[in-house]
Amino acid sequence: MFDFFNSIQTIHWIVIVGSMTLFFIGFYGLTTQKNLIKVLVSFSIIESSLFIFFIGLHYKTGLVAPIVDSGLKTFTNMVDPVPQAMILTTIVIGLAILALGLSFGIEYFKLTGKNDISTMDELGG
Amino acid sequence: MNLKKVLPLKDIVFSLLSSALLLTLTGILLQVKPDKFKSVGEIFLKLNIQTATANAVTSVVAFFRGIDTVGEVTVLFLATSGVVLMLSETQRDSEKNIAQESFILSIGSRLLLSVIVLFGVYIIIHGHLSPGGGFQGGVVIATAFLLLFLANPNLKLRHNILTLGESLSGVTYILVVLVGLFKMNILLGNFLPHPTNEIGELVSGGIVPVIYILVGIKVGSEMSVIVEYFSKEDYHKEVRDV
Amino acid sequence: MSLGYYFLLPAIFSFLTPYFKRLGLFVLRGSSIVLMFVLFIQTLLYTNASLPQISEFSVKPPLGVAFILDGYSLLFLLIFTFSALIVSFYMLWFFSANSGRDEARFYLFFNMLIAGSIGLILSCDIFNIYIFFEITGICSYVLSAYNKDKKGLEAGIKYLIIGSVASLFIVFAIMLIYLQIGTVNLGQIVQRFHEIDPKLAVLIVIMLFIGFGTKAELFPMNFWTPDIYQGSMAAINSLFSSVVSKAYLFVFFHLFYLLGLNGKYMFFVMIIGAVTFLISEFTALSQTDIKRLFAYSTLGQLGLLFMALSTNSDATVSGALFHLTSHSISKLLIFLALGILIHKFQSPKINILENYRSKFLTITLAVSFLSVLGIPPFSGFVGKILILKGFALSHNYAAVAFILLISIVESVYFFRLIAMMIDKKRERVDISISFVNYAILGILLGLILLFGLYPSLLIHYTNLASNALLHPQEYLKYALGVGL
Amino acid sequence: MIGLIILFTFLAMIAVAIGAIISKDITQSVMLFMGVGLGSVVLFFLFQAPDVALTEAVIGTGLSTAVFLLGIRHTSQEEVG
Repeated sequence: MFDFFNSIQTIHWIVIVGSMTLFFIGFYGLTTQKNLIKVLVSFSIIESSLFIFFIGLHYKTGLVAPIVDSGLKTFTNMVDPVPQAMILTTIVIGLAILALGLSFGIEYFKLTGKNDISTMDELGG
Repeated sequence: MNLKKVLPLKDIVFSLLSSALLLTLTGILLQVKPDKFKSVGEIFLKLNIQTATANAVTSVVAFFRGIDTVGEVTVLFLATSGVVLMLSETQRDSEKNIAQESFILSIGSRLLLSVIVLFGVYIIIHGHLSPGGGFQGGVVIATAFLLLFLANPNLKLRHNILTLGESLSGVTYILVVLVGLFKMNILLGNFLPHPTNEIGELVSGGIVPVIYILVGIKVGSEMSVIVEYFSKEDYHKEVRDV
Repeated sequence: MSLGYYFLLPAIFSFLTPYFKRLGLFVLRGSSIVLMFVLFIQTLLYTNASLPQISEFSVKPPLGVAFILDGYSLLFLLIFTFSALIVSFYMLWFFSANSGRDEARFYLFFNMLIAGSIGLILSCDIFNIYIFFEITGICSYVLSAYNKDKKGLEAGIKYLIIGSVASLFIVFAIMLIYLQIGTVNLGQIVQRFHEIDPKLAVLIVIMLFIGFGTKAELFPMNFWTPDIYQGSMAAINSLFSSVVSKAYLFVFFHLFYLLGLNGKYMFFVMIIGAVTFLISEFTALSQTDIKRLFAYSTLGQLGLLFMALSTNSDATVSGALFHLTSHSISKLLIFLALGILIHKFQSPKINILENYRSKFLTITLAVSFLSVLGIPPFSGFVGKILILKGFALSHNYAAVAFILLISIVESVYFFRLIAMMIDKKRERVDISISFVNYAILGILLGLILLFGLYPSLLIHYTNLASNALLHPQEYLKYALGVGL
Repeated sequence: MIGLIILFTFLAMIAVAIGAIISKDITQSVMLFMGVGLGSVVLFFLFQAPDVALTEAVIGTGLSTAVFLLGIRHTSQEEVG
């Protein structure tokens, strides 16, 4: 029974189904929520789901993290470092967007007392 | 764009549609076969011994795809400037509220501060040997300041020093990129000596640790500024000119 | 000379802005002008160099990231650096007229907006393009909210949410590409794209289409654009219209032709462009806010460009690129001139055109309206006639008739605006224009006339560009690092 | 065994994410979102990506939540503000 769960095929299936479910939950929040902070929360959930999806599909049984320790001296049997580098970059960018969005929201709230994006109606024809 | 009068029917149709989309997406992804090609990452792993960096992720972030990191640092810098632009008030000092600071908290936070900053510095300078690096270490340092702000709400950071650290590290980073052009005829070339037998030592990897230290200083000062602006108590819940 | 300077110099200038500010406003404003001047001169030098040019980072492509300049990007580089130079001069007037703003941060974001747009068109690595996408995005969000009033902040929040969702789709597409073919280099992606599972390839194309189409203001993902234009300052609008949307359009068509989608999806993009053109021009008729009106006009022209650029024929694409250049110049002029009027009357309503008295402004605005409309002897006429000629040569008479019909709709509101400007019955206020603005608007006016009377000056570059776009073999060779 | 751990982490994350979306209290929603971040930290460690795990722990979960919570103090606590 554990063999089934330890096969790399199963792990990849779990990763795909799980991360896509998270993606959908975030997407649902993004489209239905009206509070700016909850929109940003949904956005972050989608981002997390994509990161897990990408890193998870690059994992294969028997591979180790791409770092040489005292024992190891060669870079073999390691997971692909490029996806990890890309995700690292994307996480930092996500934080930047988040902080910026929150500061917009705070300033807008100070001006109007609203943080509901569906009632923003200053602009329009 | 007033979405107030949304019919429940619309919600149901929308949910059904997006579930169908999700199922198709998952279905397509489940059929995906593993890649037939040798990925860039595998080639980088082979080449990685030449950079003499024990952590392959670090060498990809700081060297092989170094220009992405320059851009990433710029993104953080821009976001910080945006936050400061948004949250800075011209007459901030006029209505300063004196919040009571807790004695134990303020002493405790000062004791913890040095430990956390030390930990952050450790993460930064061991970025090429172990997990972590400039971004993570910089944020850890900023967390120390967050603690300080929570304990002493009236604290003010010295913006001169922060701005100096931020500008200087940023400009030095760009100069490191340009020195590569002049010395190695390629932008961001690894112009410092990096003998491969030194792999795993603290001083190894040529420009990689230098870049991560610069990134650490920059990210640390920027994140401290963000934390400071977000933890300001100056905002009251009064609504201006509605 | 190295292409890396296009990104690194603005970055240095941005990092140093706090110190420029300490040295005085003169240094701060001057630094931006010097920077844009240097970039423009460098671009002019590249017009004589042999193309393509490449500069690599760290390791040679296809492993590392590189900036590549070919004929296609050269045309856009000329437009961007020229627009940036013009706007940096305009800001001299703007900040002396509106003092007390946070100028240091404006210049910081302005410099990086230009650098990000240039990075988008130079980079040959899709993940690197995503980074520049975010840099350009963050600068646009902050610049639209720069005024910190209700309208600006609302525009900023809307732009931020839309832009972040667009970037999510791009990240997803990049992840799928890397999962399938293990590379992010454009050259290798092109080589291996047909190896991707066909269903997944469709998914990737849809995601890239949504991501870049949203930012390139393509129907139906462009519902947000008029709001952003209405909420932000006129000077920023000129940049959005002539630099930022053009940069995203560049990436859209670069990927479109590189990935060989022109066979399967040509008709689709053409229809979407036509719908954008149709709806935008009809919606523009009923606008009362002048910035909103020209936002719809920009959308309409972008729709026309999408129609013409997707045709896969050298003549039409070259004409479309000519039209793109002339549209950039005209919209730059229109928004900068409107900025002067909006500052004078402190109102964005359309009736400000009835209240001023200035022959110079009337002439420049009328000329740029007629140029966008495509009336001889202005540059817009040449662009439109080249597009129509291209469509006619490929026997697509329906498109010719469609463009002409929509142009009539367009002419309705442009002539209404011109009538408002020359209406003699109104009481009018004298408006003083500073020397800088005379010079800027004069130069732009001169360019519209120059390209209208001597189109061959520009056609040389648009032919180069369309050739590089439709036959990217040279570009791919450089992107793959073959024979370097 | 690792497959089961991954499965249960995913189930917990999905539950927490649903809670974060449907919760009416913003602070609660942010705290639940932190749960999603923690779950992804665990997964990154299991997938042999310690660098990403550390980054997600410090930046994606730690500082993001802090910035959220600090930001909420300046706006309304309820959903409709």
